[in-house]
Amino acid sequence: MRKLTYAAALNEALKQEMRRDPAIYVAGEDVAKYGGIFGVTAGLLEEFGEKRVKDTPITESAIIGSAVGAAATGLRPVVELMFIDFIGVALDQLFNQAAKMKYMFGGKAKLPIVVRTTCGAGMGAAAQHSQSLEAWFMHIPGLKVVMPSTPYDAKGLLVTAIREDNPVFFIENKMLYGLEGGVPEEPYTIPFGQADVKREGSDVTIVATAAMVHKALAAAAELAKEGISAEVLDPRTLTPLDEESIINSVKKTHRLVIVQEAVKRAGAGAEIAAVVAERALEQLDAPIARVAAPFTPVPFSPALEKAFIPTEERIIAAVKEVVG
Amino acid sequence: MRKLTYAAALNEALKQEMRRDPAIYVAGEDVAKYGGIFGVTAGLLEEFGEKRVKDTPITESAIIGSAVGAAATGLRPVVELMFIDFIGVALDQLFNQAAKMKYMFGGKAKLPIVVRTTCGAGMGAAAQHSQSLEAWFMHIPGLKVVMPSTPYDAKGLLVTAIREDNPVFFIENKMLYGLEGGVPEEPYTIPFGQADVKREGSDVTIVATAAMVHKALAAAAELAKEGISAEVLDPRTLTPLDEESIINSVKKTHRLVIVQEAVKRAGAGAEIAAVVAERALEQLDAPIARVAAPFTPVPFSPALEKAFIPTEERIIAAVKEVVG
Amino acid sequence: MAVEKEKLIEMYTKMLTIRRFEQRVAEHFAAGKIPGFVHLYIGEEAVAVGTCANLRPDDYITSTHRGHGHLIAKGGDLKRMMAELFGKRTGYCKGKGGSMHIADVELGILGANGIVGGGPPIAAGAALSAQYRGTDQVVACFFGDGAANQGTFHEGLNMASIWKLPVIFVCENNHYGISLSQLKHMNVADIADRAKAYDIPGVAVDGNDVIAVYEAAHEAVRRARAGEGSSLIECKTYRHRGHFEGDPQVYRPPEEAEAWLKKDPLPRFEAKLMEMGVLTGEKAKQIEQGIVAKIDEAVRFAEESPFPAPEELGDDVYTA
Amino acid sequence: MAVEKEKLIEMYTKMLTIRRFEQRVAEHFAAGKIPGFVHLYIGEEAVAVGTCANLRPDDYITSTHRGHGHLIAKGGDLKRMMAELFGKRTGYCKGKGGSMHIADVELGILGANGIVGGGPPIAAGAALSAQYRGTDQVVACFFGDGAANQGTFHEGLNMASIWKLPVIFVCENNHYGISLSQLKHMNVADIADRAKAYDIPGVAVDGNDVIAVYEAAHEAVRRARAGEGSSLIECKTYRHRGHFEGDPQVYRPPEEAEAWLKKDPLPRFEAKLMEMGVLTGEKAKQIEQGIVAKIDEAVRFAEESPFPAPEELGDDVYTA
Ligand SMILES: Cc1ncc(C[n+]2csc(CCOP(=O)(O)OP(=O)(O)O)c2C)c(N)n1
Ligand SMILES: Cc1ncc(C[n+]2csc(CCOP(=O)(O)OP(=O)(O)O)c2C)c(N)n1
Ligand SMILES: [Mg+2]
Ligand SMILES: [Mg+2]
Repeated sequence: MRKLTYAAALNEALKQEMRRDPAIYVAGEDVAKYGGIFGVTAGLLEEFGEKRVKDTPITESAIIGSAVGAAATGLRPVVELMFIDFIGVALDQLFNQAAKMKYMFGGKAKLPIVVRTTCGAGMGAAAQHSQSLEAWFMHIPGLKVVMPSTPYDAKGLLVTAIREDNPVFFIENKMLYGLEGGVPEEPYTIPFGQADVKREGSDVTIVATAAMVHKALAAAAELAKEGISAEVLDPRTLTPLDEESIINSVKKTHRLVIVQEAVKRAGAGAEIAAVVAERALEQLDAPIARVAAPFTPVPFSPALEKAFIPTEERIIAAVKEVVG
Repeated sequence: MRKLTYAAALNEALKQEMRRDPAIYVAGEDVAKYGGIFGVTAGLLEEFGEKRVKDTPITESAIIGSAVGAAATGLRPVVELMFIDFIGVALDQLFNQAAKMKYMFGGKAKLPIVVRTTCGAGMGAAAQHSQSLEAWFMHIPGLKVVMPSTPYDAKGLLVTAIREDNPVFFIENKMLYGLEGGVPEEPYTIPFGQADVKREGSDVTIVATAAMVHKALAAAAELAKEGISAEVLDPRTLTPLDEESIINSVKKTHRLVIVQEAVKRAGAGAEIAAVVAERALEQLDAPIARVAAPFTPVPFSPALEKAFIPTEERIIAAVKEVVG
Repeated sequence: MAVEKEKLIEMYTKMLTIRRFEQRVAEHFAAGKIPGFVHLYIGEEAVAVGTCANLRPDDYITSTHRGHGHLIAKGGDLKRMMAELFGKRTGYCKGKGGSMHIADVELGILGANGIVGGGPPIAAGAALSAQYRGTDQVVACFFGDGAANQGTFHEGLNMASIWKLPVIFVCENNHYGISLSQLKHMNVADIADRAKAYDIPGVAVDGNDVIAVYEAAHEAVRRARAGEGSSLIECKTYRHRGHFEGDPQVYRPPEEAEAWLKKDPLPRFEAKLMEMGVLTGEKAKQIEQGIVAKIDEAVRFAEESPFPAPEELGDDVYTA
Repeated sequence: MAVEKEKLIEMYTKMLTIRRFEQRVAEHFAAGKIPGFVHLYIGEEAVAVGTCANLRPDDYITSTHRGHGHLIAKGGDLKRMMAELFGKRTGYCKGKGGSMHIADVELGILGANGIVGGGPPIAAGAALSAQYRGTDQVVACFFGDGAANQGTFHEGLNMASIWKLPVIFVCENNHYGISLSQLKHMNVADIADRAKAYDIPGVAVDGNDVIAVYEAAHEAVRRARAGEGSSLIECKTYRHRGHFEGDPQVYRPPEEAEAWLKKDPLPRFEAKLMEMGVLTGEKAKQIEQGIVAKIDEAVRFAEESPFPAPEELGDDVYTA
């Protein structure tokens, strides 16, 4: 299969979908002339023109809020929130307006909005440009939440997101933009709510998201050398969450390690642990382990940032602990 | 002991602390002349004057942001966010500024801020005035999160919050304002991170917060009649979370039911479940159960709202399920 | 500007409908039939009616927590409105929204809103949509004096101004945000002046004079439809009742309220129409009776309608 | 206004210090020694220096993502700044903040800020604090043209205006928010005009003329100290480098950049000082050498300092 980077895969999804449906437009800070601060919207302005590719002022409430108004009246906005960390100035339009409108109106509204954003530490961008906040969005009924880990998933999930008639919060990880992987040229969709087994295994289930999938895979490869067979499962979408696949994997392995880049407390991993503790507790032969960031803001210095982001070593240690 | 309502207990804490420390001021929408939309700040303007009790414009970012600037330069603001649902227009100042400033500055800042707010459904206030969003705030390093369930706790925890040198997010439940209970007249503090056993029991641990504590107590009374002894534990503060008390209770009862008013997915209860599944899994004789709201916005109609808020009956059913 | 006779009567009828509807809402709220927060529009009817009289059915509005007047002015159905306020399944939102979230997207009503300042960004988006689709639809965005301080108001105006979006921003300056007087929540007398920050026309009018509002909105709608962009209209008015039903209203001087009551837009317009010979006592009585009958019907409909069943709680969260 | 000779030399020295400091930062960034995002201030030195020359050590500033110039102008220590940029334990923030979060609360520097528009509400709060404590301290709040659209900017100005808070809002209009030209992100030419929405003085000055900035800030600081409230000063300027280091800068026409380079505030001020007889070539050389020596020392300090230990990660989250 042809190889593309994660960024290029997203870019291709945007282009192909925009060619298909003239109701789709892209808006956000520096998405047009600049092509997006990480290049994901490169070339869109040239192909689709200013009407469909709009640079906005630095007003995130207006960016997301205007998407709500546009979507409720027939368009299909794909807007960019430059960093997930900026949600604090725009959250209302996402959680009280976009996500609740259909419900509050008794079903009489359709809100096909995609908010693309980027998360994650690793480039020394410090406390306000490096966070992983996906858990917040899982707690919002009415929203769908996507977090792809590979170029293949990125394209397929973005196509699905754009075709969705509900608001979708689409979280890209900035450290993955340069990652290469096989991506079909033709458009394709990946259904929401379908976890992907990134590696099969039988001794322990590792549920990991975004950049952590790759650390989990590296850990699994290392563990295999020591005779421990780890299954790596990537939920891919957090809402809907594929509880069945997680539980089925735990039924097979009887051990669960959850890996997230976010701080542990009240993160997405807590929900996954809780689901298993509710629905499959009797299947567990060991305590659930969570590998996550410590309860601190993201530090700037590489010396500290390295200690903040969960490592392959920590995953291996956690697996060994539960495998006993 | 003298009885006060939850609202009056909070009011007394504010007054007594303001008398003690002239660096404390109160600001927010309608807190002065009106005395607060739920009456919690009644009489403050009359006693302390306009300088220390300030009605603000409807600009929540400026309300919380100005508290950050004032606290960093020597004052001790106690500001009101009228409903927790409004956090979407002001979250940045809370999570990126107030909570992270000390860390980002390498320790060289002190942010003694209390943000008081109200949560909870039950008065037909619908989707944007009834939410329980405490889980979001637990996910923010640098913040402390308080959720009192009784007049006694309300006063003691608010005094502690005001004396704290860290930003505190203080969540009151609007359905509790009228609740009466014993409250000492003199100021007293309740340490953060200390759960309270609201009822002792031996067959099952019910961890509940805010208004749910009272439903859990009612359920426990009912269950006692059937010979089931339920311990009701109220964490009181979510950050810091008293993991030890929860685990010790589970070690005693071997069964855990968690009750929250928020939607279940990625709520505070998920974290509590995850902590137990990590630290005391082997102590559990049954799956953990969570009683929480369904994954919908809060509906307006009383007919639906009643079905949204967790009930005594649902708690009883969950307990019976885990007790087997 | 000469307004047609029929239009004048229509406007009068709408204003009276809002007044009577809300008076009835107040009664049923007091009687415990209507739950939640209810913010009445009584005294401000000229703003919604004067504005919406310039709109077509396919135009859009965004409303506020004080939204009943906007809805009626834009053509909302009284029965479905009243049923919603009662929390019934036959209401506009199947009982899920209530007063603060009534909407009728088919009529272009993009919802009341419980968030102060929630509307302007949404209005900009609906206008962007009209422009994008190449229609000449316009959007009227209602908001209060208090909302004019909120950051989202400024963000919405900025976006609408740079993209020349067809929005009419209508500030209902009733001089209070709950208990806080405009004198204390902003440093300027005319909110219309804030238009200058976006280089769009800004005009302040007597919001208790429906013709003045109509004329200002007429020009703003013309501009918007012609692709000339947004405008800001400030309508100075006053709410006769508390911020919400149950408000003890400790914060407004009685003299102030009295003075404003004398400027009540409804008797004022009625007198004017009589003076113009457009309305007679007889005709007014007829109109009144028609309205009362409709509201009686709406209340009956609301009372007789069933509550939603608990099983409906989970519906309408997502589009399948 | 006659500015004292010494003050003029001090301002010149500060401007040159900022310029040389940042040039060195650019080198070390390119060499991979400085991680993260680095937004340089080169070309805009007159704004920070002209403003801060009016401030006392106990006054406050709030800064932005483009903050090195503000820090140096307010008296920040070059060694601790450079060490912070290198991510070292001896830096202002023990390596936890980096370029976007450098602060020195003791010097009244309430932090650079990674959030566009994050500063104005905080500045209002610091000013409220000064007023509350009965001091005559003032707050200078720096922000960009892009930030002047953000809702928080408007909320901050509104609060400062109604409470007559001692804030000097200083807009560094470098005509771009990353790639988006002011012509496209707002509908007005002079951001200073937005002061009218809050009834505070607003003035637009040549931001590449340090004396012009100094004089405007002088009056604003006087007002603020005297309890007369806030002001807005717009300084028209230009950044010489990309938005951040590594920016391919596809969005700025080369002619535009060239024209602005001719208005470089540093040679302009130097020429003026020479003309005034305040500065000689000899003296300039001396100043330059002093600055370079200090920066060399700062770099040496940064390079020789240790990185924080991983165990320090969890410190400083809470005050015990
Ligand atoms: C973001 C937000 N803040 C505060 C409130 C609470 N609140 C509801 S209405 C209101 C006053 C609004 O004043 P104004 O905009 O003048 O409208 P009016 O009520 O006078 O019509 C307030 C503070 C809210 N609903 N949303
Ligand atoms: C809330 C928020 N939105 C977007 C960004 C990304 N960002 C960083 S700097 C910048 C441009 C700011 O422009 P301006 O205010 O003019 O300052 P300048 O960079 O020109 O000095 C943007 C969009 C951010 N940091 N915070
Ligand atoms: Mg008002
Ligand atoms: Mg700029």
